[in-house]
Amino acid sequence: METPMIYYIVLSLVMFFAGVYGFITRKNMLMMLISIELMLNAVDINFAVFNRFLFPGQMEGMIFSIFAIAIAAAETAIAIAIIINIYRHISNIDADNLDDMKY
Amino acid sequence: MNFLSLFVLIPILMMAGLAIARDMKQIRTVAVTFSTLQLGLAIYTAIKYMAERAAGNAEEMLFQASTIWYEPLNIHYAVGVDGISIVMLLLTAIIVFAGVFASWKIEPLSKEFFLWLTLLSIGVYGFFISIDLFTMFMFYEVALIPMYLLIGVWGSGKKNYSAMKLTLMLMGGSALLMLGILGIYYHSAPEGGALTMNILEIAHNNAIPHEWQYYLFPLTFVGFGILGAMFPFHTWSPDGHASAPTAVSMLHAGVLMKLGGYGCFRVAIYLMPFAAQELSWIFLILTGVSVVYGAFSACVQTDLKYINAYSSVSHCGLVLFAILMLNNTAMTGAVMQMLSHGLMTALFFALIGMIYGRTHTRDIREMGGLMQIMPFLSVCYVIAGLASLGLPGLSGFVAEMTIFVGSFQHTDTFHRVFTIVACCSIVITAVYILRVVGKLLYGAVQDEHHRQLTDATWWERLSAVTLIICVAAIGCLPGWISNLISNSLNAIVERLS
Amino acid sequence: MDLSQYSLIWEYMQPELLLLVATILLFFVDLFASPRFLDKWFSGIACVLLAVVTALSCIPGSETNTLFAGMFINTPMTTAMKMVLNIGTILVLLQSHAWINSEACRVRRGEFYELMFFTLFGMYLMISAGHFLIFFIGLETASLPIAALVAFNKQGGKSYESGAKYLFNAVFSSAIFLMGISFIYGISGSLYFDDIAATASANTALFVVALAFIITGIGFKLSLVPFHLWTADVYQGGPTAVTAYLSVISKGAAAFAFIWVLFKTFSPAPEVWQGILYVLIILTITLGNLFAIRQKDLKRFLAFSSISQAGYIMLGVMAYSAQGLTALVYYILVYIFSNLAAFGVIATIEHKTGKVGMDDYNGLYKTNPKLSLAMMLAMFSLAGIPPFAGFFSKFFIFASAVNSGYYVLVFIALLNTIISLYYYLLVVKAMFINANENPIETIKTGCYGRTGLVVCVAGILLLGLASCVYGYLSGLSLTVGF
Amino acid sequence: MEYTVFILALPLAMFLLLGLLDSKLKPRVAGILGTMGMTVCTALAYLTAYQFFTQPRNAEGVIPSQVPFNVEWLRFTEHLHIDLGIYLDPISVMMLVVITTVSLMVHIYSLGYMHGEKGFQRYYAFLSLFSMSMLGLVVATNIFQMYIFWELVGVSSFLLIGFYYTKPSAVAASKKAFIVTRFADLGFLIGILILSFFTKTFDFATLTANPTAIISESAGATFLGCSVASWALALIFMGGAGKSAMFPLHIWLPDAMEGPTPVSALIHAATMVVAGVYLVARLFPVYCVTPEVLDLITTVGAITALYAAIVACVQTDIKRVLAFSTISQIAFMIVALGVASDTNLHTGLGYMASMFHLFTHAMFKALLFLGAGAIIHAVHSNEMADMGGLRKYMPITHITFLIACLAIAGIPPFSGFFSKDEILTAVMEKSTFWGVWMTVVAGLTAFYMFRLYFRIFWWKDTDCSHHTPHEAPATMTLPLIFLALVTCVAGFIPFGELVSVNGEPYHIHLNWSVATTSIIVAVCAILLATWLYMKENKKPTAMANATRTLHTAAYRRFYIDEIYLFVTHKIIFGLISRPIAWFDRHIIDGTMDMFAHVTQWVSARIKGLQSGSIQAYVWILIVGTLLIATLTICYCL
Amino acid sequence: MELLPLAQQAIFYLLAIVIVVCSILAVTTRRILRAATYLLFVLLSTAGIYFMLDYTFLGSVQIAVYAGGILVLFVFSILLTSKPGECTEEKSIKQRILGLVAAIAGAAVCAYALFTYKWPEIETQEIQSINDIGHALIGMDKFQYLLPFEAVSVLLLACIIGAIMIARKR
Repeated sequence: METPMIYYIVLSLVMFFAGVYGFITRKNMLMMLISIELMLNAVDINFAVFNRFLFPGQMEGMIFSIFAIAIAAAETAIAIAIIINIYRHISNIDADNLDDMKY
Repeated sequence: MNFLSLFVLIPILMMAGLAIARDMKQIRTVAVTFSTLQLGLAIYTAIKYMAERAAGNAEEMLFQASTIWYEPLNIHYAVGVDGISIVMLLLTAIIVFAGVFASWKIEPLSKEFFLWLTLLSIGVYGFFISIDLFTMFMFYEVALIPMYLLIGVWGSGKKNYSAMKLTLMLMGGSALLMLGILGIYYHSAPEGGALTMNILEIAHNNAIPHEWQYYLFPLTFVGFGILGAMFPFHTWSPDGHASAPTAVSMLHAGVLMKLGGYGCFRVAIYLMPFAAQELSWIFLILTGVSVVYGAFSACVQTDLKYINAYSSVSHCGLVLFAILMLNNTAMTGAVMQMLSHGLMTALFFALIGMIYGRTHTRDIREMGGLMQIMPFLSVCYVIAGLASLGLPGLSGFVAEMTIFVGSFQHTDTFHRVFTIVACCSIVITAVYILRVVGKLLYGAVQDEHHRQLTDATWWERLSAVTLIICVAAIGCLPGWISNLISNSLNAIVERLS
Repeated sequence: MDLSQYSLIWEYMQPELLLLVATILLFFVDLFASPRFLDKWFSGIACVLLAVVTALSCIPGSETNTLFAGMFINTPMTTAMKMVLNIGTILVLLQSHAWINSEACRVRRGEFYELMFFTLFGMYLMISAGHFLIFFIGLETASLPIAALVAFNKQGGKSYESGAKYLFNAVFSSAIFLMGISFIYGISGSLYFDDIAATASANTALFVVALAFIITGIGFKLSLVPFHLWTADVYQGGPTAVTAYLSVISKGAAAFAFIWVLFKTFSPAPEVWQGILYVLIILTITLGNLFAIRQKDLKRFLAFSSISQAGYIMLGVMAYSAQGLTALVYYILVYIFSNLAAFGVIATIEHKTGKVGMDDYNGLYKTNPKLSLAMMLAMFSLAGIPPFAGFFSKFFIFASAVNSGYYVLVFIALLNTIISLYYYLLVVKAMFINANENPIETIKTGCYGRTGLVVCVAGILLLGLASCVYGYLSGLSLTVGF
Repeated sequence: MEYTVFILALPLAMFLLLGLLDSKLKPRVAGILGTMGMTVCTALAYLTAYQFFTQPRNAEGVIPSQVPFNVEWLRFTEHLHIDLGIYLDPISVMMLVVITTVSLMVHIYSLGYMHGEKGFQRYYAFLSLFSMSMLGLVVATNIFQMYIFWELVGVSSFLLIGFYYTKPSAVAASKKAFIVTRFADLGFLIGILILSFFTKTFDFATLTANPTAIISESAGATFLGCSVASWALALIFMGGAGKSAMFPLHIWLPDAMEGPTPVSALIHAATMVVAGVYLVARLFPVYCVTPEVLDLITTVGAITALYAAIVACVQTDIKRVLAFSTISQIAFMIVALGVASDTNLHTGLGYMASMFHLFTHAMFKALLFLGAGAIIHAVHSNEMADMGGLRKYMPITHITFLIACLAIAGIPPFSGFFSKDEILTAVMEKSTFWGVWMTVVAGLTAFYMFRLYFRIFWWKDTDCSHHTPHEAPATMTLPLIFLALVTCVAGFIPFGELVSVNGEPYHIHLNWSVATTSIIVAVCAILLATWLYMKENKKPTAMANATRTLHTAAYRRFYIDEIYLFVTHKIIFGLISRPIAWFDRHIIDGTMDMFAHVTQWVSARIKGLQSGSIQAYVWILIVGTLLIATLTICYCL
Repeated sequence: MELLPLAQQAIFYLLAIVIVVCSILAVTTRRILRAATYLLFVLLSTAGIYFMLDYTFLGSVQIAVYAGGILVLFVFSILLTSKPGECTEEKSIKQRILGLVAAIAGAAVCAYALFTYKWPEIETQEIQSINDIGHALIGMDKFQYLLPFEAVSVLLLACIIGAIMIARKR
């Protein structure tokens, strides 16, 4: 393993915060969802990398990643259901249109 | 079950009775019956107390009883009385009694009115019989909150604003108080000892470190002081009293404000004598200012209730002022002043309510010559006024004189100067009282419509006469009450020296 | 793998398993019973099932048990907390009866109850977790289906908007939470709470960042400021029953889980998270109050009120003591009763008239004295006025914080109680004082709703005066070592 | 002599009876009841006086004082307690006699004078209250008891002045009287506090027995350059000055004439207003240890005497004239006390003189007022302009009034001559300056009294076309006659035998040089008055015009009232009360409201946080998290 | 997979570039379908990383669940909710800058924390077989995950019910 661990971590950080950026700046809710996937994916990398580089004796991190993927799938399912629900109501999925309730 | 608990139990039964009462007649019957019962109980307690004392019972508090309530925090439901509580209980019972008659015709929602009023009295009674900080504080707050609705629903004028202001400011006081009480609790015992909320035990342990007293004393004193209308936290009082319905003003100014004075000394001074001595000067300045300031403010008010409210600020300021003098005589005077002010201010508010009920104005500029129209009420008003300005033979005089003589026993210039400043209030009081008497009762009838008005009805007379009799009785025979109080103060004063 | 392990699982995980069984039973009832039978009895069955679960499994024992090598922890206190949550859920179910059986919602009734039970299951896991994976799964189980519940109303209203707001906030904060966990994993190499506490080195930036991320994840559920912004919108738009559920059950579970995680996992660095919480509490209470005073919609109003209440709850966490834990659970219990009483009234009135504005409540006392009284008691209890339970819970939670030396913090919290009293009184004022030409007509509450309200009112009146509850909880919390 | 208690109890009972029953009682019954009560009371007082003065003297030749009744009323500290009791010594017994006599006369007189007035019962109730208070004041065993009754007489005075409560001027006068005296009482109270603190007692007997206690106890304590003892006594004197209407606290007394005339006779001429004199006399041994205070008393008295006399010369309201004359005469007594420098019989002559003058003055001044009352009753006016030539219509009044005028002018053999002579002698012995000063005042007295007399009874013949003045009924003339008789004979009472500074008998002997001078001065003044006012003429007007400034100033009482008005309205109300009230409403209350407004304002300003946008929420969430992390890293690591 | 260190490095850099570029493109492109495509690249590259780390099972799951399941779901819903070729509007520049600031600040804080942390040096390498994974997933001992396995099934069930309830028309 010549590539130092920190490289992987930086990679995941970039991915995570790209997701954060996307989440904050995309109007389309599906694109926000895509950003979320990026963030979750970045976390998975973290787990796997820590596990591999620091604690190779067990596989806590890797297993966690697997579960995280499963949970991400569940989240996505619900999210898409809700997005479709919104689409039914207002015929678009623009996050900016969801500000009827405020202050 | 200690019989003191009846003070709480009877009002609870009264509430139950009111809840099932169906018409005005039944409501009145219940109210009168139970308030008479309370009065009887208060008198019984006083007599029993004096008999016990006469029999040589030298305990600090009599009729003590204590039941564990919240074991993890060592909170008890603990009751007990000394002379001061006895006096306060009597005062409460009298004013509740008079208040019931003063609100004979309350409209609308009379049942609710009496229910809230009773809840308020539960709080007051409970406060005076408690010797556990927690229950004391709980009853204290119980007494505060019904005010909001009583003023808000049955009040007049800008009642919403006043009710809210009053409630919030008093709650501000109780916020300080809660912190103070918690602080006291967590320093109530020496290292390793069992923490306690019992006032007597805390006093006995005497374990609150001096540096803590510096924080806790102001917290508790100001906390209670707000209710005692201490400058500059008195502004709830004029608005609140002006908007409140008659019986509520009576009870609030007559009894509730006394909770402040009582608490100041039962909690702040009794438990933290060191800080009391070190810091009393700050509060002496505030209360001294209060006394004169309230009186001056009263001089130019035009609303009867405002005048009386500012007068209360002045008089209650005197209570706190005297408490801070930290000697037996002045504190005796303070308690007497509480009693006296309670009675006469209740009388004032009752009369103002009655006059307002007839003329529908409280502006003294719009009234005049009422002596010709309603002589009974006017004479009562004059008597109340005279009591207020400290006429010998009425209760105000004995209280004020005891305070002044007591305060003057200090040998340093600071205390003396402030005593003299406080003395000045008797002149200013005369000014505003006579101003009202002159404008309102004397002189020519201002508004011809007023000529059709009638004098007091029997229930109003009963209410006023009850109070006048008490005011006069204390004024003429102050010895027993003064002894009752000053004997109970010995323990506190000893702690101070 | 020997079978004794399985019997232990049955023994120690009874609440979870029974709850799952109940859910499945409910599922089958929903599937096979006739619609008319369901209209009449379904809510009842659900309540009874939950009550049975509570009675059979949620009575706290006296010992602490762990399963799965520490992944699942069952202490008397957690069992007690589950009981508290069950009681709250039963109350919510009672209050939702009228609404869920209405024409518009009837078709999705089964799902409503099942999702409710599933989220409850998730909370159980959160509470009993001994491992971050379980905790995380619990957290997600407790929040994802709620998003569906929030978006439950399909006809009109803002339910869909609330659902989206809740969900997106939830997934975002759970991503951050996961990031935090991954850092923790990097630091200690294990996600078992005990291991983390044993191996984590507290004074590193990474640990602090991880802690901050984890606090964000849970703080979102608790709606601590600045993670609270979804709260008002979601409460306002969601069905009232779900809002009630969110505001008390979900929040209560999260609070308990929070204290558990902090006490167990981050015990090496109490001063760090106490410092963070110190600021968060002040912000939460103050901002919650500041926003609450200007609300006109009662559900939104209660949202902000619940935010500031969350701040008070956190004082128990700050205390970091058995007393704090007791006070916290007690506070949650009282809070459940008080807040549900308020929501019960709101739900009843909203269901019958569709009105939730504070101005609509003007003069309510004239027409609906009992509802107004219940609402007033709830407001007083929330404001901490004796002799109602809220006073006691506030006092105890302040006491616990003061005991740990947080005088200034308690002082600030106390000052905030004045503001909170102001807005609670506004509701009381609307009902009792304000005049109204055409107040809400007299409403006849259904049997379920009335039962729910009566229980809540009884709780408000008795929980404080009956000291045994607090004493009992106090006894349980002493079994937790600190 | 336990029965003395009834001297107090009886009027109190009458007050309660009449006050509570009020209009349920027929006016006539009420009047008779009250008068009977007072009669019994008077009888008891005379009996007391008789028994007291006839009891054997002790070894020093002093009539021993007695305390027939004393109960503890209120205990303050170990030493300080208010007792209620009866203390009989020569001056208190003398006062008992004076008060009951005048009071009885007034009671009887009022039966006629107040006949048919609304509130007749109330009037008698108040009279009883006043009598009780005044009697209580003089028999007080301790200074605090005195203070108690001091206040009570103040309030009775207030009630009686304001008897015609529908009349705005009466209301204003009653207020003024009460407040001014109340202000003086503040000094009294503080004086009591200081005195009692150092001497550890309120008791007169103890105080006077050891008058130097205050000096020894307060040794070295000074305030603004004067010793504490001086301050205490000066402040107590302030109380006395207020009640006795000494300059500059005299302003209430002329206005107090708004009350019914008999009340003026009783309270504002004979009894209450001399309370100040009595107070100083009571504490005289103590005053003797602070000569500077006695000097102050002398000065105040002398200034007042002259001031009042000058003002009296130009007033046109007959009751006002009498009021200023009262002030001036009381000032005589005060001066007399001031010049008495110790308790030696001779150097302390002023003490006796003062008491003597008090006694005689009470009689003839009551007589004057009652006479004036009869006149007012007859002409329904207070103004001199409405009078003149009344001697024909009201012979009895005329004669009695003349007797009184002669007495006050100091013409022998009327009582005033003897007492005034003693005073002038005492003053002369102390200081020639004050002696001459007081002699001039005595001359002025004679002048204005006869001005009054002539303007009422001579001057012109009244136009009687619409209304003929007629003599008052018997109920009113009887008291006049009685008092006139007393005035005639009182001077021959061996007063010095009974009352003197140290209790030893003192034989009054006229100092002929002083007496002659004063008689000459008085006669000259009377002649001048006769010349000016005997017949209607233009001389007075011409004189007034010649001294316009002085005349106007004197007529306006040297603008003292205006100064007071300025101080009270402009300064107290305008510069203190109103600003305070404003400050309270706007600053203090404003601050409290500001908390609420600030909260609301902040709340409105931060509403943008809750923008409704998911992404904004999330942004705040992540930034919040990062801030938490950053700050924690900065502060905790 | 036994690769030469150099080749391994090269592959890492390749994957890293793909991930970074595609991540950024995925969150900046205005066409949603493209975003989904970029996401697919990111996910696949991530799977590649897992393979590199010898987590073949994880890599497979990644491809199967993410690339196979979730992404398809995405594409369906994209097709359902937007017209082909439609560009989404950009947020205002201010909001984008704020977002960027938050992201960069976050990255900076995390990077600071990660870089200052003293990571332990560990040389030993153990490769878990698929068997171990299987055991771990149904075991009850330490570092075995039966309970989460069961719990997550409940979660999935709940989410399915919820999703269906929300998504269906009635």
